[in-house]
Amino acid sequence: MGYILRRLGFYLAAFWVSITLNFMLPRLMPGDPVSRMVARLQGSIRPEQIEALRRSFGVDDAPLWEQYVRYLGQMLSGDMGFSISRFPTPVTDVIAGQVGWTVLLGLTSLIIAVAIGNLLGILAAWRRGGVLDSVLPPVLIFIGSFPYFWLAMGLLWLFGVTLGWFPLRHAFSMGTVPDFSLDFVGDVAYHLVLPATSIVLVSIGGWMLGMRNTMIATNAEDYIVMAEAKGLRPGRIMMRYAARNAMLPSVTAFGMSLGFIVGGALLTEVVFAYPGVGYQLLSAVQNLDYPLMQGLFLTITTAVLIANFLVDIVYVRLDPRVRVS
Amino acid sequence: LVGCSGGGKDTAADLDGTQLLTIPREDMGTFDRNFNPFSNPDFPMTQQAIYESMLIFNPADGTTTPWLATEWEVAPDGTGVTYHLRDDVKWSDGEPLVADDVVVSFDLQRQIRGGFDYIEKITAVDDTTVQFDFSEPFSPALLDIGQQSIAPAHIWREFDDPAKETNPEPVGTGPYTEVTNFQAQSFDLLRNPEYWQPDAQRIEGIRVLAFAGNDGANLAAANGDVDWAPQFIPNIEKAYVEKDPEHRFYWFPPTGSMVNWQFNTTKAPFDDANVRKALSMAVDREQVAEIGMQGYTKPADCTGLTGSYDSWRDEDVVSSCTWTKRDLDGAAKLLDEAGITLGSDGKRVLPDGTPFEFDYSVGAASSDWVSVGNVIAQNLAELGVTVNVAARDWAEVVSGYESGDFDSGVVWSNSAPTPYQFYRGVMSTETVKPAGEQAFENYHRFGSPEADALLDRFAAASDQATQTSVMNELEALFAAEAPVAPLFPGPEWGAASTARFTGWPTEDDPYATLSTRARTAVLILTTLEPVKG
Amino acid sequence: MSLAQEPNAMAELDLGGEPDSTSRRRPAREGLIQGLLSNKKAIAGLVILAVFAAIALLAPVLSPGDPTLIQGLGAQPPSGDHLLGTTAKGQDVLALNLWGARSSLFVGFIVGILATLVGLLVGLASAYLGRVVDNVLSLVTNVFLLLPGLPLLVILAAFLPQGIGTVILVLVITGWAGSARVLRSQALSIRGKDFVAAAQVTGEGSFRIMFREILPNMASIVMSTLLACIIFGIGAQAGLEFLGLGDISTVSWGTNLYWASNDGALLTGAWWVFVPPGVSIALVAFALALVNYGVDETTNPRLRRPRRRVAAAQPTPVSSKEVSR
Amino acid sequence: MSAPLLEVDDLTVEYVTDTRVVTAVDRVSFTIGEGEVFGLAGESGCGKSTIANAVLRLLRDPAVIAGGSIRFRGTDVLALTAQELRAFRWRQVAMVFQSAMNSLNPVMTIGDQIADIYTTHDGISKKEALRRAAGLLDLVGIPRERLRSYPHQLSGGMRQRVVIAMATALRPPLLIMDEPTTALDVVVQQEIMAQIKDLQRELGFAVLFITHDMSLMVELSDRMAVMYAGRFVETAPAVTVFDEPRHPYTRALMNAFPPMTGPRTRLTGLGEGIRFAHIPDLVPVAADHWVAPSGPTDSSTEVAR
Amino acid sequence: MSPSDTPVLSIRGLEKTFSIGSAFSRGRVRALGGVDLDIAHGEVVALVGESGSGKSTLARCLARLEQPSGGTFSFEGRDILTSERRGASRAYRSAVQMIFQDPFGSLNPVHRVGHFLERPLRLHDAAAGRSEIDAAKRRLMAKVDLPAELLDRYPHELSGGQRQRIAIARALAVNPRLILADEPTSMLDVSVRIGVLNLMRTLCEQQGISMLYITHDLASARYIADRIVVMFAGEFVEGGDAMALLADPMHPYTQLLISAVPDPRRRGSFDAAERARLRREVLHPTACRWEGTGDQPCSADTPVFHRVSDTPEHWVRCQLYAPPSDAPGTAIDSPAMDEESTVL
Ligand SMILES: Nc1ncnc2c1ncn2[C@@H]1O[C@H](COP(=O)(O)OP(=O)(O)OP(=O)(O)O)[C@@H](O)[C@H]1O
Ligand SMILES: Nc1ncnc2c1ncn2[C@@H]1O[C@H](COP(=O)(O)OP(=O)(O)OP(=O)(O)O)[C@@H](O)[C@H]1O
Ligand SMILES: [Mg+2]
Ligand SMILES: [Mg+2]
Repeated sequence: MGYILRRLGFYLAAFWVSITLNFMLPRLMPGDPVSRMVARLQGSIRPEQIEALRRSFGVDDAPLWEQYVRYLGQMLSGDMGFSISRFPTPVTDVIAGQVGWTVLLGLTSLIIAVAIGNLLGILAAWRRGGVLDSVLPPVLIFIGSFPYFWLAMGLLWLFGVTLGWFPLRHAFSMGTVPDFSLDFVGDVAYHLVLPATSIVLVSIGGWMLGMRNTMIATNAEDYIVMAEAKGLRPGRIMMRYAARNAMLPSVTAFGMSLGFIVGGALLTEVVFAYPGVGYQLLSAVQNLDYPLMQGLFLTITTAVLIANFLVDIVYVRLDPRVRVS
Repeated sequence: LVGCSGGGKDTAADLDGTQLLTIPREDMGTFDRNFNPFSNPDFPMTQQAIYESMLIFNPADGTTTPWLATEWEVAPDGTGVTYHLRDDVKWSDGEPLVADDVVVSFDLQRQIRGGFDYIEKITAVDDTTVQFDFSEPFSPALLDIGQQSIAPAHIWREFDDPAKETNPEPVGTGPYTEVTNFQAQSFDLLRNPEYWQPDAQRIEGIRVLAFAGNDGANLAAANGDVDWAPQFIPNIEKAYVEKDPEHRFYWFPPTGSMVNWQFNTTKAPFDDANVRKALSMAVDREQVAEIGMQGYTKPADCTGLTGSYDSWRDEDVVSSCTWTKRDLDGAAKLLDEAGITLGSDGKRVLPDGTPFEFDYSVGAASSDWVSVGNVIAQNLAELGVTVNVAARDWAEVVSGYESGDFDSGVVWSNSAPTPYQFYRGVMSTETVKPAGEQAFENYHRFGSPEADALLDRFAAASDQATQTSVMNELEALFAAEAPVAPLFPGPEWGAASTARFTGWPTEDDPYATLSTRARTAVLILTTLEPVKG
Repeated sequence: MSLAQEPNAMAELDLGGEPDSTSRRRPAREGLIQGLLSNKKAIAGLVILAVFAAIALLAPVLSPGDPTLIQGLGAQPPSGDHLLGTTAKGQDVLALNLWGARSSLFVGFIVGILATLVGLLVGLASAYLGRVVDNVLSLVTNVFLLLPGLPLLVILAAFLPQGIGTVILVLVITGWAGSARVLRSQALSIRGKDFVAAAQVTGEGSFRIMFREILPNMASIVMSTLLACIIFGIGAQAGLEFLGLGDISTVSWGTNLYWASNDGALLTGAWWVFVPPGVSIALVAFALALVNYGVDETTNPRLRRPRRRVAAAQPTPVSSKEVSR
Repeated sequence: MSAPLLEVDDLTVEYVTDTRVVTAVDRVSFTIGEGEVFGLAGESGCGKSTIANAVLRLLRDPAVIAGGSIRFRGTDVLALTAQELRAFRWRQVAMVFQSAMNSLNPVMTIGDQIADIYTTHDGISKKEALRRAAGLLDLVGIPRERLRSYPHQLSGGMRQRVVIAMATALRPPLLIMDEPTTALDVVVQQEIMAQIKDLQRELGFAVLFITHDMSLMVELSDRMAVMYAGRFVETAPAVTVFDEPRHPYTRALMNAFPPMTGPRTRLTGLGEGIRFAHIPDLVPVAADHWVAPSGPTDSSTEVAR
Repeated sequence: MSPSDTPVLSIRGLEKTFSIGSAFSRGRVRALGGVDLDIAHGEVVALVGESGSGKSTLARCLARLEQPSGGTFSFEGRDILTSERRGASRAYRSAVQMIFQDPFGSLNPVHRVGHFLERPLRLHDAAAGRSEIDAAKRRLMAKVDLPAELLDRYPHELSGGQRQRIAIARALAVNPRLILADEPTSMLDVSVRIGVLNLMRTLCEQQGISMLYITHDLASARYIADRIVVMFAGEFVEGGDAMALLADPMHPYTQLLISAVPDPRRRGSFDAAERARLRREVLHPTACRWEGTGDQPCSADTPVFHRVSDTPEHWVRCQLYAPPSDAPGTAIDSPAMDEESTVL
């Protein structure tokens, strides 16, 4: 319990640091969203409209600390204001509409990568020198060395455009109405294949290699030798004794990767025109949409912190050694 | 289920005449349901299919089409305009269009988006007549006012905070107002049951798709998943047309804003018109257009006017002017005269002995203009002048422009139905702010009292002849002063396929530009016909 | 590996196994270099790296003049004149990629070195000084680790003036925490060793203990952190530049990809513009990963490839009789 | 004397790596009778654990049994298939490892780890297995509720007792104990040894007992062997080794433990850097006392580099 | 009182409490519960006790590797904790040295042997030049019976015993007056243990160095030490002349310890029942140390030491030995102050 409380304290501190950072960052840069918009629309906003724009977006001239206090209040009450680039949609609406897709894409690919990667790692370490152990790691590392947007574009062109096996864009077919029918779920899964594969391909090597290396270390532990001496079946030794212990560092790494879920799919989302917050963050940044940017960053950070906290709780279940202390 | 529906890949059987016109929106990865015509930025098709204006000006051929208004009169002294509305127009909820709608729309526009500062008073004279009074003579107002979207007063008066209204179920006079099947990445607009030109609603409806960037939209276009491709497509012949030459075409009329190379005239030696001209002369505009802009536009001339203003262009000025044609020797001579001489290392030095080297500022996001900068830098290197292409974030670039803290840079010009706004933006002393003070136009800070007088005369002139002669004088003044170096008119991107819809505007039939965001798009929507069978 | 991967994900997972005690006893530095030179994977990696380093250094010789020079016809497929064809603008693709190696490798290595250095300083100070310093530094490190990297990267890149310095700064800011964590935990375990206490009893100062006693024992972990950070640096720079958030006036593999996509290379089938930068990035990252692999195998001989295929729970073979399975 | 329980004959174990071959155990022969405690002493790295693991064929990859034979009650252990070996392990020969800390799986409860033995070998239900596990804990005096504890929740001594209990789970005729108490406090160490003694009296198993603590070994074993660099240098009944060590290395070992009684006299250990090279085969010097020959002023010693 | 009578080291009520966990937790471990000890000039004091009783903690506090949380100690009459608040001075370092348990851990594997001798020589004898240092290094190697050519080796090229000798040489390099040896032989191979013990004994005798020898091996304590102090759970429970204490252990814990030492000479004397009784007595949670009955003066609040034999140094701290009026034992305040009190 003490451990969990301690972690909670840490996450609160981390949360405060990140919301403060979130506040400071946009205010450190030159230019304001209105100038940015003027530049972006190149001539279709008239100079005389600029003042009105400023007014309506509430570009703020109050002293920093005052803005900070107000900002803290707003963040705590969940009010993130209006998106500037999508005025007058509230930031919360913009995010709420998209975050689900990002989580779907990120979580699916993460889980697939972790599951397959770890399994391969376990098997490779268990049968040293086999195909899995000697051929697969370099191959996966090589694939993982490609910039993931590059790989995503390659997949899109190969399997989407050239071969036409998979849809080129979006999370589900145009014109379908989202519901929980089998058809729709199938459609969503079908659209998920390429984007998820591109992420899985890039990340699976790291998982496999990590698991393999930990597992090799674990295999040399006395308790594995003891389990063998006990005459247990190899399958049981591999899963219950070796993999169960070797998994622990992966769990921590999994927590860390949750951060990647939300932010990391950014380029994938852009390449596959997949809905999600990643792309929105990019466009918010391009439009200097502070409120949206802050909202997104805050959402992402909060999600990551909460997810990590959950991982910590799970970790406590998985590793009895941290329960006391 | 398998495959993406709604594109040009439909077999003949799918072309039953009810196919939806599929349009991409390349800069919105996802849609939020926001059909507020007064919000920034415009939501796709809001100003084109849902809300309409009193008249439509087509820059491609310079014609003006009466739309919600049938006719109008400009006050003889230029201090007002009166529009007469069509009496058969109904809002999509069945209410009739009245003059009060116009009054309320302008109130909202001025309150939310600003502008129209010259309007003093708007009066609904009767149900179909609305009168605008100005504080001073302002002839360009006619088209300016006429192109404002009109929203229904009976709806918008009810909203507590119109600025923050997302207007999810829009009520408009346009041809396609019924929003259906709204998803984060697509939505459909179906026919307005009350449309005033039912004959023109030949297509079933419009489907808008969201794309997180040009790449996705281009891919969709190349793949034939959309009917209309209004975004920038690199190497369009190969990337788009070649894949279905029978149906696909593009047309990039030079009707966008003029793209200028501006010099900070508060800094020496850019305060010298001859230096500006010399630099301009060193630029190979053909190459700029060919390489920087992929040949999608053509070089500018000394009037600085885009293709929208062809009817205003004074051919005398164009033919007598030299500084927009590449002439390295001429440029060298001008620089020598200005005391910027060639050093022994082949680089020019200013009279004070420092090397003539300066920045070309450009927003990094505008990759085409960065390329333009690269070509310019290459061109000027031949003259012994070093230009550094400083590609930075647009916000930073613009804030440098606004405060007058830059050497030179690429900039767009004001675009409006008449060249008045353009010349005002580059030459009027009213728009000049001292360096350090924030300017929203005329970043190069050039002002000429002569131009002021001409601009005033133009604003006050209500007859075409006077306007033309004043405009010719303004053009000559521009050619003489070279306040900025016009590079090329911005093309208005547009490409389309006749595979599923016919009746697109083309270079030969320029009844509208091929842009989805221009006012003229409604002309296309009411012209297109679905291909059947 | 690219932006996708958390920096150091690999290095972290590798910590699973304490390096074999027999190699621990060898002086870390000499053993490491010798080990690397006798490891096939590492040699392969070093050779690839050397080739790219040579390309970067010799770019002005191999392809004199400005690589961005527009040389006539655009979008030409590979030919005798232009071995890798030309871009849509008519620039020589080969020249662009040769010169691109300079910026990419420079940024990658500088980012790697700086991020490792910062991580090292923080890790050492945290581990050696302990108490308050450790608490504060650990908090900061963990916060930076948890902050979603890519979004932070995108936001920072947008907020700072564009340029190569910014790219480096931003990547260091987002990349140091991973190395700090790895290095801290390693430093912490070394700090607990008796020879540190012995040095204290001898009267050595803190600075000397940190850098002369602790640091040399971390050679291999510093090395793998460095390699992981370089991979991160190269990949993340490419990602940033691909998004147009880098310095697009430099010539690098990332900007080459940016321009390729901007000029519709894929759309027009100009694969020769798109492929070389991606493959170059992948090869360099792969080479670095191979060296890292070699470092792992050197410090932890268990990870080396066994001479024959062996299952973990297999009975000891008897040389006269054949191995029973 | 009845047929020996374990017969090891000319056992040679090599660690074959890419660069070199280390002969960790070199032509070693010994027997253990039923119920006998056989001690194996020697410096660190001389190959004690290698012998112990070889008997169960637990040695991992670079290790190869290069020669010799191991017979257990007549069965050739080296000829067993993996399948047969699994059945052989723990039922016939169980083992207690050097450090209990590491030989228990940290993420499984004690109960589950004991129950694993029963469910695998006896094929009984988990519930029944846990019931028997509780009985085992009684045997070593650990409260039954500890079945649900994880290893880290037990003290070092308790953990080692759990491991010993596990070793006796299937009542094997031979227990191998590889330094079962080195990591423990002297007091606890004695406790554990007493426990082992008690269990051995009760269950009658033979023990292969490995330690480098000569005093402990002499106190506990019936017969012992002293090992040096992969070879045996002396075997004899424990008392004999203690009273009249013959080999210089054995003598040095005996000298290394100051006595707890009697006057304080200066002892001399083995000189620093002295290595014995080329140890010949054992020759009998008395009944049941075998020694590797070496002169009084040992000519075969050399100073290590 | 002549200078030689002043104890080299004098510890009074030294305490150390560890807080475990991070900034957010409050867990505490009391490793040292207020101990008193004097070490005389040239004296070898052995500190024995079970694992985790706080032996290393005491040594580390004295070596200024840990900051004690209470109490004082003075070295050669100078109160160290008040005079050197922020870490140890160089002067203190050159007088008090420590030898660690694990010779593999205490020599940094990246340095050559010469480095370990050179650093203290440089740090503590700034004036010395290159050649002087080289000579000093050779002298040190000779002192610990090692050939000088080992100076160029790396630690991993040496055997355990050789390493520990290097560690001893390093400690000797500064000419210390007190050496804290924390289980210096427990990690060594049995065959070389005795050689290292002999070396330390000899050095102390020849150079008059005092030593605190920490071990859990009573036999080696008996072999090397003049005096033995028994530690239990952070407290000293018995102390006295080495031979006398081992011959006649008073405290149940000491008895338990002694009975636990395997000794082939006592083969067969192993009495499980007796051991179990002792153990119960010591470790039973309610068998509180020094829990006096109402009229007896020894309790946790006012612990008193009992002199229990003719030798003045042998004392014990246990309520079992509360002196009946006619018993030889007498209560004393503190064993360490005993000598002073006789002087007064
Ligand atoms: N995996 C291995 N590869 C190569 N050599 C090995 C390996 N394992 C052990 N050895 C060598 O085999 C020899 C015998 O090792 P073993 O573990 O049997 O010694 P030990 O007598 O049990 O020592 P200790 O008392 O330290 O436990 C040692 O010299 C060691 O270096
Ligand atoms: N840095 C530390 N943080 C927390 N607790 C500590 C620390 N160092 C020691 N302790 C605790 O203090 C107590 C005494 O430890 P110490 O190392 O002094 O015992 P010891 O007598 O030397 O034992 P051993 O014989 O095993 O070396 C133990 O309970 C230990 O867990
Ligand atoms: Mg062993
Ligand atoms: Mg200790």
